[in-house]
Amino acid sequence: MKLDTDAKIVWCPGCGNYSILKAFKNAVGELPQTVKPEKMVVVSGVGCHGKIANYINLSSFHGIHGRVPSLMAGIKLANAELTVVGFSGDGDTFNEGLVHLMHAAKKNINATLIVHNNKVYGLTTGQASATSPRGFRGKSTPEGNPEDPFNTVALMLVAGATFVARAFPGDIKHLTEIIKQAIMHKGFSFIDVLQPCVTFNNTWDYYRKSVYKIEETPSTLDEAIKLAYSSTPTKIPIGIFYKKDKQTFEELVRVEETGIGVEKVLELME
Amino acid sequence: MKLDTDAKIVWCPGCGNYSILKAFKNAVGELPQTVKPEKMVVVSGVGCHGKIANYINLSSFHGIHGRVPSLMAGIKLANAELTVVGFSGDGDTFNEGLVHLMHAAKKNINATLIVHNNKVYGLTTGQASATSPRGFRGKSTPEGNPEDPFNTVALMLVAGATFVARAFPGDIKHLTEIIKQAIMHKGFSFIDVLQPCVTFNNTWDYYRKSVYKIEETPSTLDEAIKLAYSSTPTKIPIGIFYKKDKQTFEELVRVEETGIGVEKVLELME
Amino acid sequence: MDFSFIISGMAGDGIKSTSMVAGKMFSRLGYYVFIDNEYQSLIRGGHNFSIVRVSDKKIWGHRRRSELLIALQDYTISPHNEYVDRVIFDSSGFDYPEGEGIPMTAFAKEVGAPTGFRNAAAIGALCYMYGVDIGNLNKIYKDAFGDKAEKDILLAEKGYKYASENLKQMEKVQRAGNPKPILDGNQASGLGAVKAGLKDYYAYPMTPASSLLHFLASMKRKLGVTVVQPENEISVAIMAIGSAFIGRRAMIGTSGGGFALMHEAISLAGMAEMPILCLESQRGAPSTGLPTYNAQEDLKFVLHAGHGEFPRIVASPGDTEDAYYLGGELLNLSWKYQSPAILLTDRYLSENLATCDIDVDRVTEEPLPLYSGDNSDYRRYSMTESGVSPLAFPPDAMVNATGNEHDEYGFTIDTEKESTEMYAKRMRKEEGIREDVKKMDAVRVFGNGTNVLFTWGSTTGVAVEAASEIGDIKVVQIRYLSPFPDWEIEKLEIDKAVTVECNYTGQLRSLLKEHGRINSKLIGNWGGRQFSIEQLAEKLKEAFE
Amino acid sequence: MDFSFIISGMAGDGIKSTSMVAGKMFSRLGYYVFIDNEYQSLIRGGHNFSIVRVSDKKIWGHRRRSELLIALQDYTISPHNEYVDRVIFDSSGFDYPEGEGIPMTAFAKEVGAPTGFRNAAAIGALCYMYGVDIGNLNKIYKDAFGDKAEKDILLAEKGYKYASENLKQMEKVQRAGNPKPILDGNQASGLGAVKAGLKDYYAYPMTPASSLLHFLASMKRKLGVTVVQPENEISVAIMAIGSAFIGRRAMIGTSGGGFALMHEAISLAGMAEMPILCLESQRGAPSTGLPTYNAQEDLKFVLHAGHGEFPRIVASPGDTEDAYYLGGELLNLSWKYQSPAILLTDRYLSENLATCDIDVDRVTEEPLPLYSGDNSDYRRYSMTESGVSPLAFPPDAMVNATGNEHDEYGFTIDTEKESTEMYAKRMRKEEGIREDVKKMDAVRVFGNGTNVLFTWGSTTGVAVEAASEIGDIKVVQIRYLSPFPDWEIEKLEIDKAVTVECNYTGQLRSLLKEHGRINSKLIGNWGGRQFSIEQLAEKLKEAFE
Ligand SMILES: Cc1ncc(C[n+]2csc(CCOP(=O)(O)OP(=O)(O)O)c2C)c(N)n1
Ligand SMILES: Cc1ncc(C[n+]2csc(CCOP(=O)(O)OP(=O)(O)O)c2C)c(N)n1
Ligand code: SF4
Ligand code: SF4
Ligand SMILES: [Mg+2]
Ligand SMILES: [Mg+2]
Repeated sequence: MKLDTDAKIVWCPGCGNYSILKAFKNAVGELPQTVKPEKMVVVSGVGCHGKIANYINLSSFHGIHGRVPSLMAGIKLANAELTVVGFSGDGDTFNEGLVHLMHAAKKNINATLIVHNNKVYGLTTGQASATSPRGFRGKSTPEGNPEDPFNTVALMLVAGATFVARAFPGDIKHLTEIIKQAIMHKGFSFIDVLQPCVTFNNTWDYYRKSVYKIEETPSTLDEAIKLAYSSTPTKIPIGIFYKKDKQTFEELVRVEETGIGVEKVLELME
Repeated sequence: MKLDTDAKIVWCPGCGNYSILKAFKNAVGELPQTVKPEKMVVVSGVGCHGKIANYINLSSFHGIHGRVPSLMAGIKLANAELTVVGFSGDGDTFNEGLVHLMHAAKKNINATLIVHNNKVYGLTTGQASATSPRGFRGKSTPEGNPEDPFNTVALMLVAGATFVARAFPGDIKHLTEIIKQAIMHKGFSFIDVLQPCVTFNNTWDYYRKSVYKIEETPSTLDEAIKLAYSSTPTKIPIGIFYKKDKQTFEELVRVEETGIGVEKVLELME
Repeated sequence: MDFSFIISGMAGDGIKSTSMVAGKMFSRLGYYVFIDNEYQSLIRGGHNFSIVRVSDKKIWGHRRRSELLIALQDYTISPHNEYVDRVIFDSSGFDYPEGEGIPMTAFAKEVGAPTGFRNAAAIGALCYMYGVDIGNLNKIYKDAFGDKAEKDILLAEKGYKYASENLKQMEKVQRAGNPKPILDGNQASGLGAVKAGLKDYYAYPMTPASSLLHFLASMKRKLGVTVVQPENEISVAIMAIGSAFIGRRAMIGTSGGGFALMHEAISLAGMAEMPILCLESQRGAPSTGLPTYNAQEDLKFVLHAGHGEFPRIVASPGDTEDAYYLGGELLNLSWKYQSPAILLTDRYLSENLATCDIDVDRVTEEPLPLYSGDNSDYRRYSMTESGVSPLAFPPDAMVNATGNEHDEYGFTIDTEKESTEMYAKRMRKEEGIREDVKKMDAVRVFGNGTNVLFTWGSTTGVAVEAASEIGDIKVVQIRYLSPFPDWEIEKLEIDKAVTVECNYTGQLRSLLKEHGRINSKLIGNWGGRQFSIEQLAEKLKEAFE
Repeated sequence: MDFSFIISGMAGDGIKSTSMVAGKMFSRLGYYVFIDNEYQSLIRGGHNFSIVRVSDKKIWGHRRRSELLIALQDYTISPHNEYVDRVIFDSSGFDYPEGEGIPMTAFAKEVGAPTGFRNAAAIGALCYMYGVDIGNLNKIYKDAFGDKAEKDILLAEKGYKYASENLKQMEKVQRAGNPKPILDGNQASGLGAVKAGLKDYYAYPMTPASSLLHFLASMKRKLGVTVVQPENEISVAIMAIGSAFIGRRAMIGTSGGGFALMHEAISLAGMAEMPILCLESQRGAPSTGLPTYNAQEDLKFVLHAGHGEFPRIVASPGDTEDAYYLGGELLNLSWKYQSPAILLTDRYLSENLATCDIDVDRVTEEPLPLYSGDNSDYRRYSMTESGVSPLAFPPDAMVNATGNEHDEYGFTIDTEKESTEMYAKRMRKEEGIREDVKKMDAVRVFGNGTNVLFTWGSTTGVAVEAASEIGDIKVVQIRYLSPFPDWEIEKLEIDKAVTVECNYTGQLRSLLKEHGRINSKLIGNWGGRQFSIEQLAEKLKEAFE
């Protein structure tokens, strides 16, 4: 199946998004036969990342800013057989719609969320987001961002996500592998992608120097959280932080019965 | 200063909210002279807890569901000298408006949030909230809540709150002390109050048997998180989990300059 | 036969369930019953009351005048005193010399039941007073509570016996027909939607929409509906859009404050052409307002929900049957035209109980405009004359939906010509909707003449009864508010026009001015209460003088 | 003198800043300049262009016809070809035989600057072509970039020199007056608000409102305004209400999608009587729509923002000066009447740059209706005839605010009589607002006659110019949309009425129908572009035929 579309890609040359797109397409190609591309649905938010829906030849919903997790949840509740992969931005996910992200993780919706975490609002031309470093000079923080960034992996661990990973587009093979595993995971899987934004927050060199691969996925939540907090500017772990089996929300709440009919129900109300 | 109002209290007899109200009034009475009641502002959400604004003879804003942290932030940004205390519900805080809570903690707004965590939607007559235990039978979950509750203390620790505590209204003295310390803390202070709801989730006996006091506040975030996760149904720690000094958001962003005047600015734009 | 009685007490006394049992006593005998439940936004204490009205003819609203008050708390007597003939009270709770006491609390103690059960004794007494066989009452308890009904039954019998020894009977009530279902407007709307194929219901609790959430949750397996309470209203609306994208009929419910949070999603539904049906039940506003009281203040707010232009379908039911039909009609229209639809109702209709004669099969699940072409070249937004693009859903076809302006395939565009055309395609759907609504009951007309009283929502029922008391008034309920049925308005011969609605500014009146060039007099009310029939009759007399 | 030139290229070529510099070259010589910036929702690539129009008379909009195109990318020539006389292009980037090349990229390399700087060479050439002293241009670069301007200056000089040797000059431009400030509509509105006492600005980024956020953030110390970007629009609006509660004048800004999220807060502001001023800048809708393109599709959406009834003040500026005045007027009105106010603008006015003659002191910070009684018995919602309750703020007095229905002190109530009265108190403020607006320019009238063209927002400017080309048309800009100035409409003598607006349904037209009983013909457009003067003139000719 051809995964490219005819849409012209309009990301800046050198943007980390190209590698995310590439890795995702690779991953889809390498997935086991059980995961059929026809049964995949891509959901994206609004931001530079959001355009990705136009570049992948799969069913997709290019939704609105901040609501990717809710759209994924609705789709999974409507048809639990679909493989749903969301793409969202850091502003999208950790600012505008953080509440949805936290609850999708809590519910353990069986879907994958890939966050294009460029630590800046790209499409709106460079404001600080919830993951921008303290001191970041953006258009709304010309004197420097006064806030510390969220520890996104720790947030997801505490929220209850059952698959939590981080990856770097500079290593497409590794990113591909993580995406594959996330999609194969049954439950809510979250990938924090350290995406360089060449225009507003060019972190290629910085990450190239500082990322290292997690050797073994921690076996307890406690250790996973510790690992999440072990990041330093010169040592940033990428890989899978945590993975756990748990019943999915859809399995628990979907009503499969067809019902007894309105006529009969009305009789019960006499 | 008389802290009671003429408003008739309409909580159910036996509700944990009475003790929270009592403890808060005690705390205000015991605060050092530097904290003047005239300079205090109470903010509340919508829910049973929200009515508390009517029962305290201080300036107050009985706002809307889920937005207490944002209202507190606006008030502090407008006048950093005010002592702002928010009261909110678990549905309020961890469902409807979780994004605001997380960001208020992240920003380190210098204000106190007291969550009446009765683990149920009280005022809307008994639905599961984000802190309801799995299996909880409420009006929207007659077959039992399919979700695990959030670990509220861990959430706040990871979000960046600089004062995180839990208390139980069954021990008014302890609760009073915690409220006092939270108010005195410079930065965002959060108190998770294990409030029994006699009508929809009566936990008096359960908590009476299971809470125990934290002996020493952990000195690192890591230990604090561990303590947050140490809770079991028979051993629930109450007290201060974490406390840290950090510059407040207001200090960092308020512009104190009066400006050069519009006329001059227009000249700069020629 | 047409009489009312009131049951009053505090929150926690079970006024609502008591009045429901009392109502069923009569509805099962074939009577029409209407129950107005008034309560405050608190869980224990305060003053709640229900007015139970019983008649052998179809009834639509409450009368303030009642023949009987059953008071469980002393302070709940005086607000009703001037409207009632007799007062029955719990004589082991307090004393009220002018009333007739029943030692309800003492009875509860005697049978070892908590005080909260004592209302069963009152119902037992009522049963005697109206000459109803106590066996009927006991069966109601059994049907409702099964084995747990034992104490209620014991208490009812005690009340019955006590009344038979101490209280004067009222006019006796005979069987008048077959049992009738008794339900609230929200439940009716939900059932109508289920009949039209509803599969997913998403809602965040909010009075007065919550009764639908509770009803569907409790009946989900009997109705075949998945019921989910997401984290907030934004998620509610977006999840429903997710369902719609996959082809599952979804519905959501809320009140004004929650609906305010859904505007962005409504606009997305407009652009992405996703059908969603939202029940918006009005309560006293603005903001938290009067959360448990009636209002009709959100009409214009709802008509213009969501930024930008797109077809919005809005209708408001006038009574419980109507709530059922509109639940079905709107879900079908929403899907046929792939546009958001709003069922705008109000506290009075949403929560009050009424017996009803629903023609269940008047609602059917209408077929969708399905795509039948080659799945490998499916265009979600194919350009058509009607504006309606044939539907397919994943995984049957590759479907691309979006909130951005787009080409036929659903990919983002921003060129002037293509944007202009796609926008017009969406707007053209309004013509089809209009033609369809022309074939439906866009308005309902009651009575004759050239004195015309315009209504919408639950005020309709009260107005019909009030008008019929006065005579010579034609009541016109505007059922569809968008598209606005100007074609019906044009047909009317009007001498004097009056609009009645529960708001301050006269929102329907202003629509009539815009669309129908009708200048009408306004009878408004904005204190959280629906007019009683007597009250409105008075006002109509003045207005049409 | 009245000429235009276009600068085109891709996103990343710095089209916007280049055109700004070019514009300043003329505005500093005392000319009127108008710059229409058209760009796509992407960061690099695509086709962006700016039309820079220069005149010695006040100008209000863009003409499509231009004497010159400066193209930085080859594919950006053809869309403009039919509208321009001469094409200047980067001859070291590509070839265009019909055009006149300047080796801009080569020049950039020569001075060791990145390609992104090459536009300075184009401006240098322009400088020569219009006979402007290169020193003027260099000063503009220095004022903007300080020491970092060096490369720009070198390049400009190269361009100037190259042009002087190779290109034909245009009509020379002489000093025509004093320098004029050049700014966009959002900046003007912000400055008006600052003049009226603005202290806090909260906003979440959203095109086309963001330019105000960026401007205020960059100037915050010069303006004395605290600028905060909260986590989302809900928080934005609520924080502003927090500021208002404490007595600090706050403003917020967003576009339709963000405003959709603020409805709940707007309703809270209505109930709690909290003044907030929101700038809503419209872009192509619904949903994400055409995020960087112009529209006027949110009028009715904004007029009915927030559930329930309460005074909403809505006005829309017609040009940059007007944007300044309304920023001030609305902030003052909002505070005087303790009600939410919305400054409804659009992409065209928000982002386009214009020179303007602002009468700075026409805006003042008007005094508040302050409480002067005994602080120990302050009632935030004291009952008054005007509906306006005197203001006090914490910590001066104990103040209780709420979103629930309330008594004078701000404590929750639900009784019918008291609720009815408090509701009416809020609504009475509408009368005062109406009387105040009657004293302001509720409409602006341009021209004479009985052929009336109704406009709102940025379409006004284009309409005034287009109408004056045809003659015999009176343009009436509806400046205040709520309260709607029916008193002004009534005064008009109308033979033929036309409404022009950038939407499909004719939203202003429908208001005119409701309030003024005026049936007007609609000239609409919904493809994301404002009419050019030529285009509109054509349409006016037809419409008034
Ligand atoms: C409700 C709403 N608010 C604001 C916007 C404007 N907006 C579009 S993209 C964006 C931020 C994008 O940042 P991010 O999510 O990090 O994505 P990126 O562009 O960096 O990929 C914003 C604020 C919007 N579309 N909708
Ligand atoms: C936007 C919005 N949605 C829903 C509601 C209805 N509502 C009122 S209180 C409440 C939940 C209360 O639960 P919680 O916050 O836990 O407070 P409690 O009553 O338990 O103290 C809800 C959903 C509302 N007022 N506003
Ligand atoms: S602005 Fe940044 S994130 Fe957006 S396309 Fe360019 S490089 Fe990528
Ligand atoms: S319902 Fe629960 S929380 Fe609310 S007042 Fe009663 S006991 Fe307290
Ligand atoms: Mg980003
Ligand atoms: Mg609660």
